[in-house]
Amino acid sequence: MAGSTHASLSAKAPAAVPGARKGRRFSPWQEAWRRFRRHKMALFSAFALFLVVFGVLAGPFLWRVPINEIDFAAKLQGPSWAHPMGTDDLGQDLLSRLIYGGRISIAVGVAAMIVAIFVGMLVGALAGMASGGLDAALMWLTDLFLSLPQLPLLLLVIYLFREPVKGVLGVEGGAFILIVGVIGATRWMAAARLVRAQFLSLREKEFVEAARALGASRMRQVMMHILPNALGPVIVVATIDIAAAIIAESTLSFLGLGFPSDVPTWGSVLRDAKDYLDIAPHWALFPGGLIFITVLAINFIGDGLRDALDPRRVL
Amino acid sequence: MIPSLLGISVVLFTLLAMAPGDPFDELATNPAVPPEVRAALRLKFGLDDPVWMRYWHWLIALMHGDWGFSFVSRVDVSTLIMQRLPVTLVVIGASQVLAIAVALPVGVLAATRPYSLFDQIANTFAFIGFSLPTFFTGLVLILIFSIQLDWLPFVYRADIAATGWAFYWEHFKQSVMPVTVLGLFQGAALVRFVRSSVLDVIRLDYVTTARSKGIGERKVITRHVVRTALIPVVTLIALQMPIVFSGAVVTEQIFRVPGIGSLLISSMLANDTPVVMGVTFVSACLVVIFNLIADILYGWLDPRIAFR
Amino acid sequence: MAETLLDIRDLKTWFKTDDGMVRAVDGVDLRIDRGETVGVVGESGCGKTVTARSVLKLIDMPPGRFENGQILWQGRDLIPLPAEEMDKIRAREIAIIFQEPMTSLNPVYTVGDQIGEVIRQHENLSKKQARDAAVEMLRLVNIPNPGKRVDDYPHQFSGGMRQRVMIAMAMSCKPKLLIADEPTTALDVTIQAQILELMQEMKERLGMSIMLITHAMGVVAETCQRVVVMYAGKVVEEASVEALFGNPRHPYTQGLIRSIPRVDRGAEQKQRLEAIPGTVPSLLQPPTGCRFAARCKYVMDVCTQAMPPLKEAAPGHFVRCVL
Amino acid sequence: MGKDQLLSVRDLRKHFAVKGGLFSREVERVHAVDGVSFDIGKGETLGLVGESGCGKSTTGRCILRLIEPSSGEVTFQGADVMRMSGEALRALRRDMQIIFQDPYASLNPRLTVGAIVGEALEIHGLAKSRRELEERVVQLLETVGLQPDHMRRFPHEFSGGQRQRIGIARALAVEPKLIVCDEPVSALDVSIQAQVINLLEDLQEKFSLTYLFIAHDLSVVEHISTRIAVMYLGRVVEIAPSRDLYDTPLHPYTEALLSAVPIPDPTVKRKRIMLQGDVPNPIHPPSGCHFHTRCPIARPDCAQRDPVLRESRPGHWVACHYRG
Repeated sequence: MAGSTHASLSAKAPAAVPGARKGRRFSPWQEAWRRFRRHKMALFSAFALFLVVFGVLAGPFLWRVPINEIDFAAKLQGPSWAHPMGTDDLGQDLLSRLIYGGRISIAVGVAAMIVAIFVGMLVGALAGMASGGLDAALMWLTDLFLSLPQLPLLLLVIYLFREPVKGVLGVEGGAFILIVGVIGATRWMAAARLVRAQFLSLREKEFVEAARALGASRMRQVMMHILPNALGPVIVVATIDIAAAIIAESTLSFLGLGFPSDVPTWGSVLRDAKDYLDIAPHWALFPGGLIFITVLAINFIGDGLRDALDPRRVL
Repeated sequence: MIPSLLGISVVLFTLLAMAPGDPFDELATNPAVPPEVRAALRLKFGLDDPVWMRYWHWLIALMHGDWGFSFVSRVDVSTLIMQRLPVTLVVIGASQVLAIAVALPVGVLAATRPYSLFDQIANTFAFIGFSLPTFFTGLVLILIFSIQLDWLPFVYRADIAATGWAFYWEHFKQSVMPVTVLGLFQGAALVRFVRSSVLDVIRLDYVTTARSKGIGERKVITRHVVRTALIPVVTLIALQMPIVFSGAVVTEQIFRVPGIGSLLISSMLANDTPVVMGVTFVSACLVVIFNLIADILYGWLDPRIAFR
Repeated sequence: MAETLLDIRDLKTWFKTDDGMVRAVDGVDLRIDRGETVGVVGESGCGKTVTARSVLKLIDMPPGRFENGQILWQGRDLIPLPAEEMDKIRAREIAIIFQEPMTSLNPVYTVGDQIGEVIRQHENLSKKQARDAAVEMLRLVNIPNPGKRVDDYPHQFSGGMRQRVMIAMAMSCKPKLLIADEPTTALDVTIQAQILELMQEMKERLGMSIMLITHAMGVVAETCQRVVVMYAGKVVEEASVEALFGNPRHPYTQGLIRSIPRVDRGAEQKQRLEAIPGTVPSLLQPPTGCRFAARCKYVMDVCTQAMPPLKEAAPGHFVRCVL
Repeated sequence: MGKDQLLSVRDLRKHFAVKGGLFSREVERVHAVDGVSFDIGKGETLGLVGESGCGKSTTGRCILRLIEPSSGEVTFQGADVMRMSGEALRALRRDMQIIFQDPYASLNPRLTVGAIVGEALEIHGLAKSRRELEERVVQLLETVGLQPDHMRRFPHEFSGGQRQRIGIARALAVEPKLIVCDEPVSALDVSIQAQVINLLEDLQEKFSLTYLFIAHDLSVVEHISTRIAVMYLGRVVEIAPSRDLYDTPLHPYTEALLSAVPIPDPTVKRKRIMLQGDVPNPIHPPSGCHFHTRCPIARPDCAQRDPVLRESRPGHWVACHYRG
């Protein structure tokens, strides 16, 4: 975490005189990488996250035990060479189930983030460029969504729409689309507010005014001058959104309202395990630990990116 | 506040109206309900009216506290919710108090000594705290304190057969884990926010002015830094209320706390639509009320607001 | 000779940054006598503000630190002084006002509260008495209707009025020295004139000294008796105001005076401005020789080899130049 | 003003709505520019001075249509600027340019200096090839005293003075006739100020530019301008050739402003006219002459009658009932 407030602290110190780093040239992105590298936890987390993602992607090719091979003889076993993460009450291999579940969790996290950021940027950019009525209406909508209790609403939507969507898109695909859509739809507000605030401040900046004075079209102003400068904080929010979406998906699965019960996700494995805490704690600790490590790593990376891209904001 | 509540009601009603099937499916599949009664019900609830009429009637009913009838428990939804609500409010309230009690001093202390060992430890724990999903923390606490150590009960019981001090002691014991799980999760996020808010304020010119007055560092921090730094913190606490409710649903489910969160889950699993709608609406109302309280607090903390 | 109030000797205030040590103040000597107004001039980043804040130890440490030197206040060194002792000096002996009147007052307290806070800290007064004293101070700095305005919040005042409030606050314990850190830079020229006049009036009434930090040569010429010119963390010239403007000896001072357009010169005297080429050197790795060498038109080999000492070129006129 | 006139502004007004309350209704109006008229001749520099909030920057931006004025006429080379749209407005952008105050906010931090200076060439299709564009950018950089290899660098690698040069190069790229200089040296250190002022003077001579030079610093404006217009609370109170304005200021506000400018020479002693109070709020400007609340020579009827700008001496215009 060292580094999370460097910018704010040195602000009081006299600004280093330009030309101090003569000879070394940095583009803004190189500068960002230089700052990111200083955040040791973020760097370490990036490595940890890489391991987890690589594990769930390559896992099925390396660990070929089927996820639903029932073996009552080996039920509720702790970690061993045959089952590195032990087995569940049906004797199914937890490692392969968690590899499979990790794919789903991370895919949901990334997909839901994309939905949320896409909607958020769209709403935010529209509100930020249009002033007056449209802006006020969009912001009212954003505030409305912000005051909705997310989980009850998530649960409500899934409760109401699970069956019909399943009919159209199939069991697993339907659940995936529904969960991603719903998580995305309840998480776009932060991005929208952020993008709007960025747009509002950037469009008054003198360099945008200069572009206008040069005759740049509105599209060019947005694409060349406003958007690239608004992107840094959005990337930070996007990263942290992945973590939040993974938690949201796991929560749904844990409550039994996510993916169908025969699909192992990290949350649903944990749900199955919670009644066996006393005799098979490993069953709960492995999925829980994986969620924790993944989310923690993403949050640390987000913090590192914040230092790198958005030095002034801290939360 | 009124527009937000109306907006929420529109969202909920839209969801309900878009949902396939009919809220009376449950009655329809119940052979005990004769067709003519069902038709009478349809007429009574105006299910054949245009959408906006149905919304209007639904809204009027909602405002009169007529939230329908639970198919499962066979009682009014409002009665059911009122039974469960106090427990939830106590758990949420206690966990918020815990979160603030932990986050304020830790955040302020960390910000006044940036990069010190304390700051780094506090920061690491804050990250761990809000990266741990509540359902996992809950299970781990049960594993340690109920199963391994056997100190605390892991099932919350509403009917404690004890009186006097013992009654309160039992209540305290069974509340410890749910409140801790929820409070620490909130507190972790809050620590980071308090820290950054204090760091923002501590750099401002008027803090230097305060130092130049010779009033001592303690007074500078408490009078001039914390007071202003609290203003955005109040907003954040209000904005986080929806997340707190989400956390409460999970926590209640894990520890089997008989609050509205577990009511929501059990009604969903039992397809008890009126209760589901009622609970969702109540939690939305609570969030709006908390936002209103935050706005009032904000105006009180920041004299600049009153003159806008 | 008048009694010396403040005597700064070879002060070095450095800041640790990600890129290395910034030598913001790098060996400054400065003296202020009772009753005089000393101007400290220089461009942004020359260390004048850091010097001013060092006197009251208002530098955040870390990242800043006193690398060397003494700050003698009436003979007592302030640098090793514990915080509680320092607090007795602040406001009561040495007060300070800042550049930005808009941000120097706490927005959540009334101006009466903020003035009263200083008074109550240093004098044993009740809340009521402190409030009355605050009203009196506001009246002293010519704020209309002080009895009513004492309960107003800073955002209800204009920039010039806020600077008056700051002055009222600084004056409330009748300090011996007022450090004014660019007190009029953020203000309009007509308001600047009002504030400078008010400071002059306060000075005469309380018999205090003023250390005026500014980048505006005009302000110095009109208000100060003695001037210290700083460049890149060092004092380059020190003289009475008449000597400095009449016979500037350091090439930097000369350039500074000649680069300002003069509104009082007629068309016949109007000429091209004499710009100083180049930019200020980095304070991360300052050049070994004279810090102005790279921009100086009289530069010689010796200039780049060693830092010239501050020597007395004429009685009371010190200059850091080999010429 | 004769046939050499380049720009003429007549009764320009800009009111900003202050929004508040439910559904952000307009609750109040800021009269930022409240009826401004002046002319600029070819090749001259008109200085526009006044204290903060007097509307001088808004006036500059309204002329460029960076801010849409509420009413008034702006004529540039005989064409009505207010009615321009589409292609005509684009063409106007080649003739009128602007230089900004803040050298840190006026350059896009994500673009290289080459891209910043070359943007205008790209927008207006002024370079046929990548090579030609680069050559032109190099030429522009050299014109403002920068090195060709600076074009691959990013703004954060430059000092304030150098950034201001980049901003000037960007404005010069379209070969404009008029440049609005909005406080171009206020944010710079004194020694750097002189560099930029000298550069602006050189460029004016080299490219026969016309400047509208907006600043609050009277000495700078007096130095660079041929004529000066003094603004107070959204109105022009006096226009005169710059020496004339200094030697014989007519409006009491100009007089006070001039006497408040500190002179960097301790031997010069002057009588200072001290204005009382602060500039009134432009939401509720005083009736009649806006200056009457602070004017040392105000009489009762100043609060009733609006003074008009009239020519008191050849070329010297003043808006005061009792002076000139």
